Amino acid sequence: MSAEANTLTAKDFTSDQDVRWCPGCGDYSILKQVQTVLPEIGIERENVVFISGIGCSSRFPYYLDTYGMHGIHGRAPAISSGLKIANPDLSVWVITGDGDGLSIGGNHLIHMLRRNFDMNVLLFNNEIYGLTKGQYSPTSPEGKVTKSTPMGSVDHPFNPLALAAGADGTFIARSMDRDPKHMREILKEANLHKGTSLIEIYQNCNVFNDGAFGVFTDKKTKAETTIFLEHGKPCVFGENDSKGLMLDGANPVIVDLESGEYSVNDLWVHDKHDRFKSGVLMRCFDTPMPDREVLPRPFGIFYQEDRPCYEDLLHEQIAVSINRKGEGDLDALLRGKNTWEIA
Amino acid sequence: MSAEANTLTAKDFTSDQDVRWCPGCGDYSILKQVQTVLPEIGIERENVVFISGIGCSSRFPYYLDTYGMHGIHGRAPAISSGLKIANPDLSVWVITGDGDGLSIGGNHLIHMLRRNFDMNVLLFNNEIYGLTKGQYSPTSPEGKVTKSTPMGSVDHPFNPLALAAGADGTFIARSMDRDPKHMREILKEANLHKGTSLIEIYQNCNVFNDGAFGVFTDKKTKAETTIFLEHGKPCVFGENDSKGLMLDGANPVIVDLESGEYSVNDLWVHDKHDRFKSGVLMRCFDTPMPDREVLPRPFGIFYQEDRPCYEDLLHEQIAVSINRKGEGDLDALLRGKNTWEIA
Amino acid sequence: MEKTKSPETVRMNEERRDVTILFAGDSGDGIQLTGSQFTNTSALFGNDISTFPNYPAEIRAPQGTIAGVSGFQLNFGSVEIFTPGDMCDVLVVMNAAALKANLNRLKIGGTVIANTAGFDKKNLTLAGYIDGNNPLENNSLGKYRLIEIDITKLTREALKETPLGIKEKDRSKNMFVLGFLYWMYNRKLGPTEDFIRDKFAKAPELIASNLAVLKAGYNYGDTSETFTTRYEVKPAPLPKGVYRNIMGNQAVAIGLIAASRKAGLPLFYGSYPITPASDILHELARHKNFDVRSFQAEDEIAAITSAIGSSFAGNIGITASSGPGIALKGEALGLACILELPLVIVNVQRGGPSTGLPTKTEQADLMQALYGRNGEAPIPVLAPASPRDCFEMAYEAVRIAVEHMTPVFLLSDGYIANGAEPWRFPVSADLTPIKPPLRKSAGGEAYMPYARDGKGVREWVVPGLKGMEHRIGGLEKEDITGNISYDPENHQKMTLLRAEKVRRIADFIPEQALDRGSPDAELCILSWGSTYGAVKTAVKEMIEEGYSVAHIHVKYLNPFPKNLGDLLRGFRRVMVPELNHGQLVKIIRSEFLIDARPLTKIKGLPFTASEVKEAAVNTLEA
Amino acid sequence: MEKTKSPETVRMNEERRDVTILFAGDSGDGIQLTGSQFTNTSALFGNDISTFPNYPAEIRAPQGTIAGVSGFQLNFGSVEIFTPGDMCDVLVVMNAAALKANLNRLKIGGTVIANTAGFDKKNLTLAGYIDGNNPLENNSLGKYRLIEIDITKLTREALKETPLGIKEKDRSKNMFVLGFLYWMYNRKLGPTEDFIRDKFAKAPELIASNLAVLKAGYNYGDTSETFTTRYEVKPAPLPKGVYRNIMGNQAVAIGLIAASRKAGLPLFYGSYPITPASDILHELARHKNFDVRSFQAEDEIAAITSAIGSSFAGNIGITASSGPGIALKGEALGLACILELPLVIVNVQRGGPSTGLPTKTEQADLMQALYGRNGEAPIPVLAPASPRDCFEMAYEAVRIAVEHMTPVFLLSDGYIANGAEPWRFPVSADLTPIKPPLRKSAGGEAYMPYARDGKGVREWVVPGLKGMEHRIGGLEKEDITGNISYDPENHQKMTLLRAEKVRRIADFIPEQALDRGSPDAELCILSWGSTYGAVKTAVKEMIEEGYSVAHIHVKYLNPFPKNLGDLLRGFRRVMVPELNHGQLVKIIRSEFLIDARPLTKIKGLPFTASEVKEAAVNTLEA
Ligand SMILES: Cc1ncc(C[n+]2csc(CCOP(=O)(O)OP(=O)(O)O)c2C)c(N)n1
Ligand SMILES: Cc1ncc(C[n+]2csc(CCOP(=O)(O)OP(=O)(O)O)c2C)c(N)n1
Ligand code: SF4
Ligand code: SF4
Ligand SMILES: [Mg+2]
Ligand SMILES: [Mg+2]
Repeated sequence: MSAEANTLTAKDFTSDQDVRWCPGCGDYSILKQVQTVLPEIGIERENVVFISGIGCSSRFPYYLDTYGMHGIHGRAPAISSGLKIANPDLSVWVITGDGDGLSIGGNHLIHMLRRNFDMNVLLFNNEIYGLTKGQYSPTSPEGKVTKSTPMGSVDHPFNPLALAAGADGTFIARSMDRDPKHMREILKEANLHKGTSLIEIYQNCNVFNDGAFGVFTDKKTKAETTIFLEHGKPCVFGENDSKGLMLDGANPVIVDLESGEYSVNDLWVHDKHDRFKSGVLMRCFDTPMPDREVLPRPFGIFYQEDRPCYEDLLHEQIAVSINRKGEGDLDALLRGKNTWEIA
Repeated sequence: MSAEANTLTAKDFTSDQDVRWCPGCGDYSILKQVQTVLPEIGIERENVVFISGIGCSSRFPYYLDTYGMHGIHGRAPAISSGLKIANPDLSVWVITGDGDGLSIGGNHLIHMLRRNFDMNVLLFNNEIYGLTKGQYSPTSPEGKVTKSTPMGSVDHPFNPLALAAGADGTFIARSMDRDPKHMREILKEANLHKGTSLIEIYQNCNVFNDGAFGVFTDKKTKAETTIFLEHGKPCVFGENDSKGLMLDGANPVIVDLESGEYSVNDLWVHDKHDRFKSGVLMRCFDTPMPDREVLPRPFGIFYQEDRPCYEDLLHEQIAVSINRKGEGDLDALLRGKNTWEIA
Repeated sequence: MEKTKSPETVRMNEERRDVTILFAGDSGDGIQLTGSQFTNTSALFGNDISTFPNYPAEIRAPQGTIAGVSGFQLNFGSVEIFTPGDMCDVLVVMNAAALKANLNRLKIGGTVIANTAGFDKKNLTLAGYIDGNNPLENNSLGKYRLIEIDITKLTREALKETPLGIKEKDRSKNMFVLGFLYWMYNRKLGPTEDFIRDKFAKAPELIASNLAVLKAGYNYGDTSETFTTRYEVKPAPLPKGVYRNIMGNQAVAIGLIAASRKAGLPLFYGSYPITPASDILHELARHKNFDVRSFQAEDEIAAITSAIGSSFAGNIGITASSGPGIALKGEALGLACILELPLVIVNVQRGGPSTGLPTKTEQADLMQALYGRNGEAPIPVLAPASPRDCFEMAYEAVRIAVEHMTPVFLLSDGYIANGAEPWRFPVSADLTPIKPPLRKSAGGEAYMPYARDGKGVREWVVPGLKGMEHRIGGLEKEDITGNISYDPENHQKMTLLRAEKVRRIADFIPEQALDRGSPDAELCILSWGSTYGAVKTAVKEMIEEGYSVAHIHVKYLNPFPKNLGDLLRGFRRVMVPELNHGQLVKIIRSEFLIDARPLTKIKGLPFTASEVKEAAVNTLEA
Repeated sequence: MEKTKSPETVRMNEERRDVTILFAGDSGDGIQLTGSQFTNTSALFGNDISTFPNYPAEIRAPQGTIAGVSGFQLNFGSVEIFTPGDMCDVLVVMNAAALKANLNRLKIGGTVIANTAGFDKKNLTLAGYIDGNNPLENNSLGKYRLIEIDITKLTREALKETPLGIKEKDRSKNMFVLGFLYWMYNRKLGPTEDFIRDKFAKAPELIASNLAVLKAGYNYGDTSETFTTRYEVKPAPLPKGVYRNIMGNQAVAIGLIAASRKAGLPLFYGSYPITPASDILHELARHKNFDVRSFQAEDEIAAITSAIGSSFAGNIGITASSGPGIALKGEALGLACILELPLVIVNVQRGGPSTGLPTKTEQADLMQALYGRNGEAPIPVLAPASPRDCFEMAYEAVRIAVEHMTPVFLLSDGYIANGAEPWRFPVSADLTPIKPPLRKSAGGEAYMPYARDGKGVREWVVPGLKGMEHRIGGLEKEDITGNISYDPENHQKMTLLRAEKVRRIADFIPEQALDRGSPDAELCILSWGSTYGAVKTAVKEMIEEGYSVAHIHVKYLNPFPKNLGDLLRGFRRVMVPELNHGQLVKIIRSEFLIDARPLTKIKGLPFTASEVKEAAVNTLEA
């Protein structure tokens, strides 16, 4: 961390381009948090690269005064993989949407996760195709009526975190546009994680899918419908932390902490290194309905694991190879093993 | 099931084309089992369609006297999706390899799984690219030396079943080329399952990756290194069923049934409808090494769930639409809502 | 108080042959709706019409800025209309940015109708009028007739009795403009009133408010003493018949459905959203009762390959996209080509390369359609000339795909996709029959998947037919049997057979007609696709002015109509206007060894008739 | 006992100018290895050489069948050699299928060397000799000299003392053939002996056995009294210098590495395996000590986009594939084009369309290279003429990509990729310098990403450089600043600037030379890519025979060398031989309005010189 980087502010990370999202779009908040966090992290601007695909969210790189590329639809993870191999010292941030990252780009995303490049992926999930004006996406709930599904979608949606876990992602988290503080914390943790950090961010598209996450983000309902995970801490939630989660076998159950029957000490303690328990949390995915109680939707870091990064292993092989064979000798390569002379 | 179909034999499902795999290739056994199972299932030949991508394995459809298409690399799931929508009555079998289905075709595979078309997917996993003569694949173990990785692969491989579970697959199973009986059983179960049935089949490529699964398939080691799952049955394995699995929290542990300390009644009973426990089994994925004992590799049906199929929901919407609006009236469509006459 | 400048231009009840109006405002101002309402009403009245919507790339670009300006241009007349008009007679601007962005499209002497509320300090600054220099006030519009109305204020006043909030009230200010223009052009409010009632069926308070504002706009014209002139644009002498208004993408969708019905094949539509093609998906998804199976795939590759799968199973597989998405389909196009299955690929072209100018029009994907895949993989290419022609060419695309067992490209573009014109729609019974070479029952000789009929077309057997089981694939196949074959002679034979099959389609399409002019004119203007209207207008005018010029418009780009070469050789010069850097012209030169010259425009905008005319006159007078 | 038929053809120590041998056998017979050993030994001896391996599509096609036959043809001589030879002098067949598949390639009077063990009943049946009719015995080979050897038996005998199993013994029977041919052509065993020692370093028993069999084959010739004739093919009068043998794909890999070193840029290679391009990946992956970063991506789209990402970060991004994989890269090519980043795309062409003939050669992807993407996205296209030329053109591709900030296509094909020839390799110091327009340090004026130098090339600034932060993307960009711009005039300007930049590359490539013949000959044969050798041979012979013919070989296909049009206009006729249905010929006709005529072959095989000659003679005598 350079001394100078320390003194930068969010403004230094703001480019001169007009931000062109719809007024009220959740993207603004994400941009703000990223611009706030970057100077705190202390990486020099010139060493930061934002790579995106196509979508409303993918305009993101234009608004940051760092290096950036607005790529093509779905390919940001692949572009970034090449970039990271080319220069492992860069701090690489991938910006993608639920269509960009999970529909057309799903394959690159899962391959990036298994290879575990040291990058941060911000998946803006608004459960809709914003830029193309409102078709359903792979995260839209079943039955969703959109321009392309006038009778409701018949696609069973992805659970993006479960998918990432299935692809052996090493850092899997969720946050939301409406909770700036939480988002900033998660962004910082993601940056610290060595490996591919995937953050799904619930983002409101107020034009084509307004209120998709209202039940989780609205002050009125948030306490009851969400649970904020902290590593090593018991799983409490609810108004005044009045509720908690316990595990009955592999089934999470809600317990009331006010009745006196259970105390915080009885609760499930979140362990982000436990693959199976974090998997159970990822599957807490039912949508709250007025008529039935469901498990709260978890936010925070579900899972984290240390595993070598692709670019490091690759550069290690290069180093070993140079060590063994010496720096490549171009003339020896041109000459090959068998030559003859014509005099 | 037609009376005639009943009387068909494997030979009736054999096409007139010479089979062109390398002598000794594991693909032969899979072909044999499929040709044996098809007449038992009792679907008429004309209602069976095999769709494949590109790879050694993808030559499969040519050898069956059913309808078939040898598609392009990685796209069999997408071709099949269209086909199944076009005619939901067909029995559709997707043939793919670890490169075809998990590398270039990974995205189509996961989207097919979430949409849950009623199809059977046979993923021939030989942990190598056969047809292109021996590059590593997304399932090759780390460190694998191949033509494209002379210093060993630095890719962390996919766990195909965990990936399928992450994509909300509704039927997830594993079998092997060297256990014909088991394969036939699983094929039949897959056929019975209404939804996308994914069967990973360990298949030996004796030319480019000989013995990749030897430790699981060889008579000498098989009993100790594998466990065959049966729904509702305790998890026993080992020579003379001398061992079993128990669950310690989410951790499977091996217990000895001969010492007298544990009996079959203490064992973990496999429940293919339990998402979390089946997930634990999918993660039993360590490679046996001479120097350390690891959990046995499970075979059988890991997980099964009933969920509506895409094609049924789509055709239901068509039916509802016809019901509501009547069969489309072409002249009404041409005319639209606002017309005027010029006389 | 509103005032009318240059009162000397004010006259009463004037008659006009044709009028071009450009509605412009913020993307939130309801410009597209206003434009299409005026279009419908004029169409119903009997005018000929052509329209050109032009909206910004962002969903909601920053309010008040130039980037956020949305436009809708329409040309309507008592004469035949072929384009949305080069320059406007009337420019309606809802704010300062709209004026700034579009003033250069207004004819000298034309009318500006300005919403003065959109010219406050903030709006002026956002639009880049420095120091708040208000163009409405500094005489910079001296060459035009200026009508200033505080539309915002008048709209709010019209609604002051309603319980609506300010924001909701302001949302109907486009109805005020519409009402005012209806008054100005002597139009009835009826059709728009019906539309309002239908659209807001679930919100009666909005019906009331919109109707009120619409009337307020009309009455404002009627009662305000300053507006003494109304214009009359009589119905056009269009051929007798029943008409409707139609947009290009809608016409494609309807054409596809009609063809699928006439062919007796369910329509499978595999696609992935992309501007400006998505509306075809939206339209098709609404017609499930025509047994339309629309499948929003995970990407363009899945879109086309699922369509191929559906064709294998006996549907007519269709896929559509725009340039970048079409690029992704190249590999699968080769598969469809070698399988010899029917498939229609619609490309609604937009500005490229890469993501380019997603909301702008271009014709730069012709070469991609002809050659954008590996190996020798010939695919027929058709291009509609106008919004209504999209119906006919979509229908033709299905007909050729099915009857000749081949993928077929349909090259539309953003301009005709979103443009509209009156359409004398056909009766279904009159549509050309489509006869799929579909084997309906088994029996007879063994099925040879790649045996061919006299046209070079193979028979289509669909899974489910007993005794006809067969396998097809992307490897080269033996003639007749379709078995894999690596035989050198066979490969050459099959390559030539596939080429010949496509070439022979020329026997089943109309011969090329001369659109206008004499077959031995000095100059032939050869157009394709959406440039039709501009070229037609230019040639019409030039012939009237005595120039020796002719117009040929090609809708079948591969194979060409058989007589095209002979026709072209009759002219001394050939000019090919295209919205690209010269693509068809390359083919024409190569194919016919004619020194055809390009006229190119790569601005994301259609040609104006005068651009074409100017270039043609220059050529003739050079 | 082995016997030699037609003993009248047997003479002693004959000298030959050039000889073509075709080794053929089952794909498990080690044919490719035998061929390449003979090639290396002959090259080391000083012959000029050209080779053509031809293997089946299956990894191991069914043993003994025609489909399973693998072939390796080589032409070596004391004269300059340009092709692997049209017809063979010697045909070595390890089994009946190999004879059946290749007899038509043997000259009348040529020699068949047959392994009699491969002509047992089973083999005869598998090869389709009906009723076990043995061609070695029924006098059907009367027109040829037949040498029958029971190679299998003799190999086993040579190894009878070793502990190896039968299977392992049989595996070295190719060494017997090789030894025998070394005797026949007076070659030393040394190079192959070294090779054996190296290859089996870890299995000493295999070194011993292979050496033993090799010698046994040699001695068999020497001692067997029937073989009294040996041939001599003297070294060729090649230019002085040090030579090595090189294959096309290997030359591409080495060329790329050399260029990356000379440009001072790490080489990033993003690719996905595909025949016949994979060997480039295999070769590059071996050279990590040259700072080569090879990345086997999940698919071709990831391969090219990762390469684009690496170029953004200052590597030279390279990607390679064959037709179907290239088709998938179209969209990303547009991105590279509009970003104006360096990138090299290698297409090792194979038979199409679709999966086509994966192991066969073709030149049918030229149009795809020129036009296979959306919008106006011009990309330079180069094509090597021969295996060794792959080095030069790969180097050129990097040079142009880097110095002109553009993606560049390199069109190789299966024929030159796997063919080999002697190469007088350069010294690294003599290689053309490559100067990337790379900003190394910040400071000075603000960085304008799309400002251009005199060549129309923008400056390359790479992340990590302080104060030069900038964003690039696939939307149209404003001239100079690179900011997003939807301005119509700007789009036209940028489109033209990008086209102009590519056009101006013509100033930085060599002018087109005449390969042979007079500039006003009656007929010019215009070739590109791998047809070079066949055309060169044909033209040489024709000129020697007095025909008025000339040869131009184009290696720069976009832009063309500046003088190409003028050169071509000097001939009365132009013929363009291509392994496709006529692609370059279309461009030539369109560009220069010359009535160039195609000569096409679409059989998955290269032209023979006589095919070209025959067509040329027919044209001249027509
Ligand atoms: C190859 C290609 N296909 C389709 C498109 C059109 N397209 C642009 S963005 C987008 C989806 C946007 O959805 P998402 O990724 O969720 O981003 P959002 O706009 O919601 O932020 C689509 C389909 C494209 N640009 N390129
Ligand atoms: C678009 C495209 N890219 C690459 C290839 C080359 N290719 C053919 S099969 C294959 C991989 C085969 O591996 P796998 O799917 O595991 O099948 P296997 O041969 O092992 O059965 C590849 C890379 C191709 N045919 N098409
Ligand atoms: S369309 Fe939705 S996601 Fe896109 S900018 Fe507008 S509000 Fe945001
Ligand atoms: S290469 Fe391997 S997978 Fe392919 S046919 Fe041969 S043994 Fe089977
Ligand atoms: Mg979205
Ligand atoms: Mg494999």
